[in-house]
Amino acid sequence: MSVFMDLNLTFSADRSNMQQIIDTAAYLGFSTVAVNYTFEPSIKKKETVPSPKPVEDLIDQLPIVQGRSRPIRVLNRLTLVLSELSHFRPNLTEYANFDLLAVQPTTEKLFHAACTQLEVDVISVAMTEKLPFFFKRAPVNVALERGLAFEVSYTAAIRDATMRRYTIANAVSLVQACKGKNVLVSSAAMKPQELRGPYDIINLCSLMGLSDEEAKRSVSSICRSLLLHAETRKAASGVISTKKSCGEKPQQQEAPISRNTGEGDSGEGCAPAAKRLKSQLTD
Amino acid sequence: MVRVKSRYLLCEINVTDRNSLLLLNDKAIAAAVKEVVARIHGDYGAAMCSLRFSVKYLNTQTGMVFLRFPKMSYKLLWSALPFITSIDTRWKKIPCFLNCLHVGGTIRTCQKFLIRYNTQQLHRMLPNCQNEEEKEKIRKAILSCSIIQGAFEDERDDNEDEP
Amino acid sequence: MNPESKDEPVVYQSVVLKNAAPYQYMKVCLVLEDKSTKVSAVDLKQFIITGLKSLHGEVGAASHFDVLKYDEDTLTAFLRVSTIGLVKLWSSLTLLGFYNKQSCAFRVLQVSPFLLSLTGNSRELELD
Amino acid sequence: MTYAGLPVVIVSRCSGPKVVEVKMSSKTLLNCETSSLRHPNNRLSAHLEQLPFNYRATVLLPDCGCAPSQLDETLRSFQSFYLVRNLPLYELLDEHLGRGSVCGLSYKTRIDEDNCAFLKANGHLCLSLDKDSYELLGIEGKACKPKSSRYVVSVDLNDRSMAPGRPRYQRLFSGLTSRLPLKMEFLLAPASGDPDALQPLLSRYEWSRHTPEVSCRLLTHLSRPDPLTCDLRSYDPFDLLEWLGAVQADISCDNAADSFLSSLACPHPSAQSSQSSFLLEVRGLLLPQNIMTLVKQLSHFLERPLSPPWAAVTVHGFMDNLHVHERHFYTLVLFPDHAYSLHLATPAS
Repeated sequence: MSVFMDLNLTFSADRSNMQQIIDTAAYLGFSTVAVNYTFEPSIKKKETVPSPKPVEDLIDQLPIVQGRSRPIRVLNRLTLVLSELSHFRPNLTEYANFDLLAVQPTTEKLFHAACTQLEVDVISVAMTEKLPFFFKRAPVNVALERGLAFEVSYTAAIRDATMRRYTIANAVSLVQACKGKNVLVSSAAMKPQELRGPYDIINLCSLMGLSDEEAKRSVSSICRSLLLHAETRKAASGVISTKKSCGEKPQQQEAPISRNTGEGDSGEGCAPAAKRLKSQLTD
Repeated sequence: MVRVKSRYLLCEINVTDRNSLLLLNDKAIAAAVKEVVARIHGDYGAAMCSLRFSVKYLNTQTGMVFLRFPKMSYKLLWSALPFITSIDTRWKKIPCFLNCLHVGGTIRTCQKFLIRYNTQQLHRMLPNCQNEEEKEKIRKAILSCSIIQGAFEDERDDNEDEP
Repeated sequence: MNPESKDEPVVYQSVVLKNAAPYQYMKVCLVLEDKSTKVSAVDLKQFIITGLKSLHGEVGAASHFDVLKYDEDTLTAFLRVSTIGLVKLWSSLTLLGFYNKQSCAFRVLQVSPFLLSLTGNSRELELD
Repeated sequence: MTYAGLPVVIVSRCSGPKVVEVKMSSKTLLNCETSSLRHPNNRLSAHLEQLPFNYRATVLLPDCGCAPSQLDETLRSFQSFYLVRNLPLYELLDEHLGRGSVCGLSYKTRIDEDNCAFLKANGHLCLSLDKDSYELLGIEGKACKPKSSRYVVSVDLNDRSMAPGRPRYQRLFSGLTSRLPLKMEFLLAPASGDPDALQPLLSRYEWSRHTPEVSCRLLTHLSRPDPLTCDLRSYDPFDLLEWLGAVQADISCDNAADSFLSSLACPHPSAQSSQSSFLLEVRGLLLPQNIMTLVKQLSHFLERPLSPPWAAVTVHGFMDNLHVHERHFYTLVLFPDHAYSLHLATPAS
């Protein structure tokens, strides 16, 4: 098992709120978090893809992870809410600014496409409504083979009783479809009070039908393999990796996936990452 | 295709006035089950009850009902059924309770059980008959038991509605 | 102890009890948006019961748990629950989001089948 | 029998320990052992050795007529320990260090998430690594659990093949210097009590020295299990441990059975203690030999007049301790006749 991560903290422009959320995440023992920007592309309105704020602009100071002596790692993530397949433009350079790319399909067709074709890392499942489609085994299996993860976020379940029913029901059917593999559990929290500790989440997962081991993985190793997946996706199927010139001082979000201790191993390139991802997923 | 496992509960709806059974329909029963599960097992129960639960068959003459539950949570959902005290229909509230007679893995095993059960009931009625005409009716009914299958949907049906 | 052992103190006896723990103990802390809110021990227990009832219904509300100790200043409590009721209680605590319309969270600090474990947590050792 | 109604009871007389376990999905494990300090085959020290790094020890003296100043002194005599920052692990391979004179464990590392390291007093260096680090290190180890992605690498530094210059030593050394240059904060204590053993290390790294903290609490009006009417060893071990936990956490056991908040009660039969009781506590890096000293002093103390009818020592191991794979503690109940009962607990997370 590796460190705990919460790969979905809702972005808010309110600096003090963002600081509080990240402080709470560090206090709860999360070693890595991702700030999530949600974007709903449409043809009519020419909106631009948001660009991620560098960590310095987001918060004043990186808190120390509780019980450890290292600061929390903050990443960026983009979630595209898709209602049309054409809205996803695979070659958009803006996508590359993010450490993680997620889609939230709204129809069965899009879900199928997301599982089988789209170059993304995470397929986010809506938790605030009754699912308009079933999870079919076939596309889900393809997604598992491609190393994608399905995301369940629990904040909606804390906010409201109806949502709680949808969240549990959707999560249970998702877990059944993918047999507990590659389920990512994240918060989608907008307030510090909406965050929950990793062990609380692991216990909660037992209501969704995940075993203890699968539940632990859903907040740790799966997150880690996802970050590796994202890295290899950007690096053209893991064959070619591009590195930024060393002129810039190494920033938080560019740091390669650090082995747990996060010390002294920054010399690792991306090449073995592809290999490791596979072994992680099959173990 | 992998089959999603279900459990079928064969329940008997017990009422004081048998005529009120005729007022029942699938929807009313499904609503009553959902309501009681939400009361007894809360949001978790309600969520489990929103997955693959349905009223598969209802006989308003005999008050027999088939409920389908997902296999993973049927025990939880079943445990709430004894707390049903009435079913709301559009016209009136029918006081009743559910008595579970059989739990099966497929509709067919439940159907077989039901036929056997009904035959038993007819056999029990036979000695109580007042005249020859009634006896003849029941004998006919017993003989016809083995072939009344049209009332049930084909078993394969539940393989196809996999989510 | 066997009666003979009184005369014979050198009896050797070893017993292993597996999974026999009758209770689980939790150390939890309630975090409220408004830090000045007062919550009494009775309020706390009522609040937890509401959470159990909403997530696990009447069955959940009927499951027994004890508030062994509660500190009103830090809103920290020691709870005791039967081993089979742990998942229900814990998940209800996790999903409790509002206390009297203000957002809140239960931080589960430690869970153990032994109350003694809750009194000595080496992760609390601070030497800096 | 003693623990009637509970899964296993094995009684064997004066022979070696024999334990039969019931197969269940194993999680909580409580091992209860009754014997005497005078018993030639008692396994007390063996059990204490199993928990090489302890974080806290408490001594409960119920109904104690005299102040336990002698025990207080014993606790204050425990050796101090050192926190060394950013210690590269290869330093521990040093001939003068990791050969049994020093022991310790990594600090602020969590066994379920991070790489952890332990240096035992017998010269064994153990590393608990995640899969990536394990593969990078390239030293053979074994998986924690079947199918687990964590690995344990254990090397005996006293072994001849680990002498500097030998191939195995070289492999480990180059692994820890180039492929997996782990640096950790380390809690270290001289295993033999000789503080000079650490000197070579302290001269090169940032460090701080710490002495174990000792405190004493006076408890009055304690309701406690009453051993006059009934032998203490006949109580259900879980009840007894629960009561000890309640005393330590300052939780009241005087509740009515129908009380709304809590129905916790002292194990029956019980009595109000007539005299004051003491709870001594020490926190720091405690080694098995410290605990053994404490136990010896305590058994002397119990022989004196006005001493308590029994005493309970509870020792908490470091939670992220490799050898117990989960958090772990034990409680030793000691009687004036040198009989003891030991409860070893291994709860699952």
